[in-house]
Amino acid sequence: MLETRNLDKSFGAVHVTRNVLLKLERGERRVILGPNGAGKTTLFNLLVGELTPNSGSVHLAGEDVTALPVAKRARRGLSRSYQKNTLFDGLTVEENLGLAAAVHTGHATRLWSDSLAKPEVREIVAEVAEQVRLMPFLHAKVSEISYGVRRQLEVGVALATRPLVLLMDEPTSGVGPEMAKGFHDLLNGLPRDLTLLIIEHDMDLAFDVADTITVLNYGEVVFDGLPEEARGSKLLKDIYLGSWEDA
Amino acid sequence: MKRAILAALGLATSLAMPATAEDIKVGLLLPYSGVYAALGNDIDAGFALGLETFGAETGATFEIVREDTEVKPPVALGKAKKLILQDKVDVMAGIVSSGVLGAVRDMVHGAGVPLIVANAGNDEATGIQCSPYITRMSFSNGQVNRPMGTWMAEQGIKKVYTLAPDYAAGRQMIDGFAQTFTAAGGEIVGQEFTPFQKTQDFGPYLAQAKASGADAVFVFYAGGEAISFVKQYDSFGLKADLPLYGSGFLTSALYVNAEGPAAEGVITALHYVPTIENDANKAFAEAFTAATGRVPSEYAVQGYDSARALVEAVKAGATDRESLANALRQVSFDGPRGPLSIDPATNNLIQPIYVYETIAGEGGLTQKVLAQLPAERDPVNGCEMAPVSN
Amino acid sequence: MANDLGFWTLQALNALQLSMLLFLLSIGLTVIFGLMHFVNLAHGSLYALGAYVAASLAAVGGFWMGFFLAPVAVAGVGILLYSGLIRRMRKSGPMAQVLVTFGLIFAMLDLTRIFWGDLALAIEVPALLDGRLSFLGVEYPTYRLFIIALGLAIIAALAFVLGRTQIGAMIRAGVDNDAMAACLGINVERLFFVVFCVGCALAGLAGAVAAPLLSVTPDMGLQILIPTLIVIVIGGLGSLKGAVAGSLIFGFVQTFGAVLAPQLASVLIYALLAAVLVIKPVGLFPAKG
Amino acid sequence: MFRHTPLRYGVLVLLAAAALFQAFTAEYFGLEILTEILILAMLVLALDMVAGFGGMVSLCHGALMGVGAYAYAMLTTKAGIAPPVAMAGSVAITGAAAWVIGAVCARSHGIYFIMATLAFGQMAYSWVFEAPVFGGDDGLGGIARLDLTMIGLDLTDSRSFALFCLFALGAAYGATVLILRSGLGRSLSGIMHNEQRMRALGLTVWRVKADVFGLSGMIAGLAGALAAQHIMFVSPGLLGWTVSGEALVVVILGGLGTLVGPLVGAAAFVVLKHELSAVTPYWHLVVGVILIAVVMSRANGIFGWVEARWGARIDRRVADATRKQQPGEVVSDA
Repeated sequence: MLETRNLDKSFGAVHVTRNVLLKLERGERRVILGPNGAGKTTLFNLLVGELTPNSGSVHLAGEDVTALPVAKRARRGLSRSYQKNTLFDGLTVEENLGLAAAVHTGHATRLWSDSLAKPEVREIVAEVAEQVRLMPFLHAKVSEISYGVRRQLEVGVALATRPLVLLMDEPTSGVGPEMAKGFHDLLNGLPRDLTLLIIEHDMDLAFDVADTITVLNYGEVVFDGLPEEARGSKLLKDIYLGSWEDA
Repeated sequence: MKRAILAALGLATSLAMPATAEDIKVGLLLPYSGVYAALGNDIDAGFALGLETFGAETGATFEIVREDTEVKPPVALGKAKKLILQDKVDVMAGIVSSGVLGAVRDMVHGAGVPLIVANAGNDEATGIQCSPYITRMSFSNGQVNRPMGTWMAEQGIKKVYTLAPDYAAGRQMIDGFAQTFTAAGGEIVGQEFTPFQKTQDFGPYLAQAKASGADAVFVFYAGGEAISFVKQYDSFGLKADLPLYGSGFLTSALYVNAEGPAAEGVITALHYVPTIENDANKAFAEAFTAATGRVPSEYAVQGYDSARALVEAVKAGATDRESLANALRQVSFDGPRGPLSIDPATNNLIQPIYVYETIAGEGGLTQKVLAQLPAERDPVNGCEMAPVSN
Repeated sequence: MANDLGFWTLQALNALQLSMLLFLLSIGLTVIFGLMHFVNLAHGSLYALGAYVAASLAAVGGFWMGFFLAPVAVAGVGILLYSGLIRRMRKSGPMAQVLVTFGLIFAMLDLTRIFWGDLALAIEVPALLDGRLSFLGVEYPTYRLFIIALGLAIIAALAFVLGRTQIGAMIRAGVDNDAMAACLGINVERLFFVVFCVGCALAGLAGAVAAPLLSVTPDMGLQILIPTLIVIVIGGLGSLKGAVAGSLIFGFVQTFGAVLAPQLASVLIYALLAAVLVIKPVGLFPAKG
Repeated sequence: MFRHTPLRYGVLVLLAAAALFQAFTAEYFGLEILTEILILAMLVLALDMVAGFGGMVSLCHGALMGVGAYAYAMLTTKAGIAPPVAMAGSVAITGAAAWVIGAVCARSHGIYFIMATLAFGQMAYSWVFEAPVFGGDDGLGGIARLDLTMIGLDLTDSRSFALFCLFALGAAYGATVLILRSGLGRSLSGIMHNEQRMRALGLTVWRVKADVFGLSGMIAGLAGALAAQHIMFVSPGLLGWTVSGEALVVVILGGLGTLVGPLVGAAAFVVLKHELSAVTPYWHLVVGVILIAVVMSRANGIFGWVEARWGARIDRRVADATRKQQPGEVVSDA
């Protein structure tokens, strides 16, 4: 579904990703682990097109999308959420979801109809609100809901474009352990045919969701395998758990 | 909010009373702000002085309503409508820029209100766009410059380079000069029109003039541009080898002192200079200086003569818009500029043109009249209108 | 049309002279922007004020009195503006700033009219700089050469101050990241104040220098504003290099445009600006990446 | 995102009533002022659409209006095209010009956007000023007004023309509301709130910006075509950057992003200007000081201030009143 071949990116002399190979099957749920500065977010930015790689390519559903701009990749089914909330702050939860859904249904650029009133759009909004548990907050403004709910909305907005592949950058960043657990239940409740690529910091929680795990260190893939293998891996403990436990 | 708007509008729409026969209401449409504010103020002062001096010769009283055009045609048109429709003025006077004149022309003509043009010189206003209601007491762009072409050729000048701002007046001034200069055997070896009101540095053009091989340079600039031009011409040291001639606005009494010594020796032609020797001018210059503390400029005399023309028309028995317009077309008198008369074929003023040199005098720069060139009527230029009725 | 070398030398000098005058104006505007993210549309009005003050002082104590005191007077007005308006506007968005300074243009235009009238004023070139110098086969007005020399001297002085001194390092740090600069113990407010005043003084100096060359009219500030903005947008906001490059580009395009393609001269510069904005939306040499 | 609140409806009704009252009772100069207000209101409506709902603070809307005015003037006087067609043509031409400007400037933000639009406006100004075909500094005259005698309206009459402009403004207001409530308008709001996210969701951001800028340009072009007919004369001053600046002033004075506010601002600005210029030639000074005071007060203009103070209270009261009324009606029916 989503594949990268030898993805390289450097800023000046600093290599942030090195020769990254990834291959996600349809419906696969993969968690990316790695210490701070391992190049996880950079990898996301390369995947969605906010950065251009120095070399290598990105393929989505069999098509080379390396040269496509952000918006075109998104329309081909690649969606992402951000580590730091990137929402439409002055608007309501419903409008946030509606704007995203309208891009998917094609009503976002129409002049003759109100996208937010369209049945197709409203349907997606209701579905997504159900999926990410936002029903009680639909009419609240972003500024009126709690941080945890905003994290749910962050994922909800990404989901509302009905993507094939959803990239989530630390969806539980900044929420307490209790809520994070609930969040993972929420992720587990998403449709099975949706391909997920998740950056996660908390290993234990990551194992709740992941089918497969990739570990990045200094921009390189140092581990690629099943969660069980990862759990026992000495290498992983050294470079990731070690630094994490120290922190 | 609603009440505030209505109250404010109500305030603006009061005071509309029809004028009586003995009471002549004059709408003065001039720029009191914007780039031509200094010109507007000089015309205003001249007009007021003219009414004060000659108004008593009639039994009528004159009431002036002043409106600021801001040198913006849309604003001027709105103000003209107000004067005509609401203040119900009998006659209008003023108008500095040709753009403003172009904007109000149809309105004035349609409403049948006499307009005495006190400055704007575009040839069309008394040519293709002439109107029996519009008489011009100032000048036309061609009129001021045509005699100069012949005169310069007579002085033995063979090749001339010309410069002027790139707008209608600039082109008409230069065309008027070039027409007679070439007819008299002269040659225009180069011509450049500089971006109007955007050129502050004339260096690039001066270098071209110098390289053109001309005997002399003939230019038209006015106001701030004239000051910059004259000073820069002098600073490049061109005056010695390449004498500077021009339309007289270049060294107008209004701002020649700002040009300073750079203006010395510049020879230009205009319909008025403060140093014309005749009794009318002496009386006018003294009265104007007493009233304002300034030497009268051509703008001041235009305002003064506009008021005089109005008084003459009233003296001839005119009382309303129609009769005033008709009488204004037949006005003639001897003023500071010498003998003046309106050409009823175009409604433009027929007046002598003075060639003068700017020289150092006792109290700063002054004007030495070199020649008085005879008055000529403008060609009809496509003007068609009803003849004067008697 | 003249094709000899002297003609082109003369035109190059004209272009350089115009560039230096624009540089004096744009450097203040661009550094204030780079440091404070503040767009001062009234910068042109400060230039006009400088010219008027210089003209008034020149009438009393000669050109040099105006030359030295006009920048001081304009800096004084800058202090008033800074403490009265600018400091409070710092956190507002660009639109609010544009509008406040737009209002200032209106106000200052009428204030100069009230104080000095509508008639154009002028100053004589001082005796020392009167006349012309011959070199490179051309004769060129000494005063214009003085403007070129003054501009170059100020470029050199600013390059030294910005590049080699502590205050320069502080300004560069502030342009880069003012929050960071504040963390490093730099008194950012004080720095802004100083830079703003110096910027105003340079605008006043430009006015004083331009006064003998041009005429001093109430709308001279409005006339110079657009060219100055073009210079800093082409050059890139916030950098000395940008201001120098922008001024030179404007001066040369304007001068040679007037000679080679007079009909296109004024549209040319806007077209160039549009092209720069399309290719490099933040100008040629912006202070920040 | 645009919403009509009871307060906004109320003010709109009041404004319309005041305009109608003025149109039927005022004398000539009052009608001139009314028409001036209506045309300026249309321009600031167009500007508020892009600046208040899309964050595109344009300093070329005055120039766009000028393009509309010149297009109408050229089409009627030089090309001899009938006024209704020429009006449509000038709207289309201005819209196309605005679309191109919007597309080119879409990548610029903040002060760069302001400067870029300023550059385009000045480019148009210079061109019109210098090309002889446009009449240069002297402008173009003899522009005809629309002929509506077949429906009994003589537009050469100031009163009819004022009513016609009022009607056009009403239509433009309706169109603006529809645009802001369309998919395109919703996406524009999204872009203003978070451009990066809209792009990440798959929206071609520059297209939306350019499209809305073009639509806004069409409204500005209509205002220009009306201005040309009102004055029956066009001059380059129409395109000057200070006109754009003044339009922006009016938007801010009235209340950015409220649509209704700028209409109030237009009325206030024109009346203020006329009253002041009658009193002193230095009225710019007073306007400048008022502008500085309004912006420094940090209120969102006159209307924004009213909304912040009373908006919520009025809305609540209206909502309460309608709730109480409904059972009452049922009772009276019974």
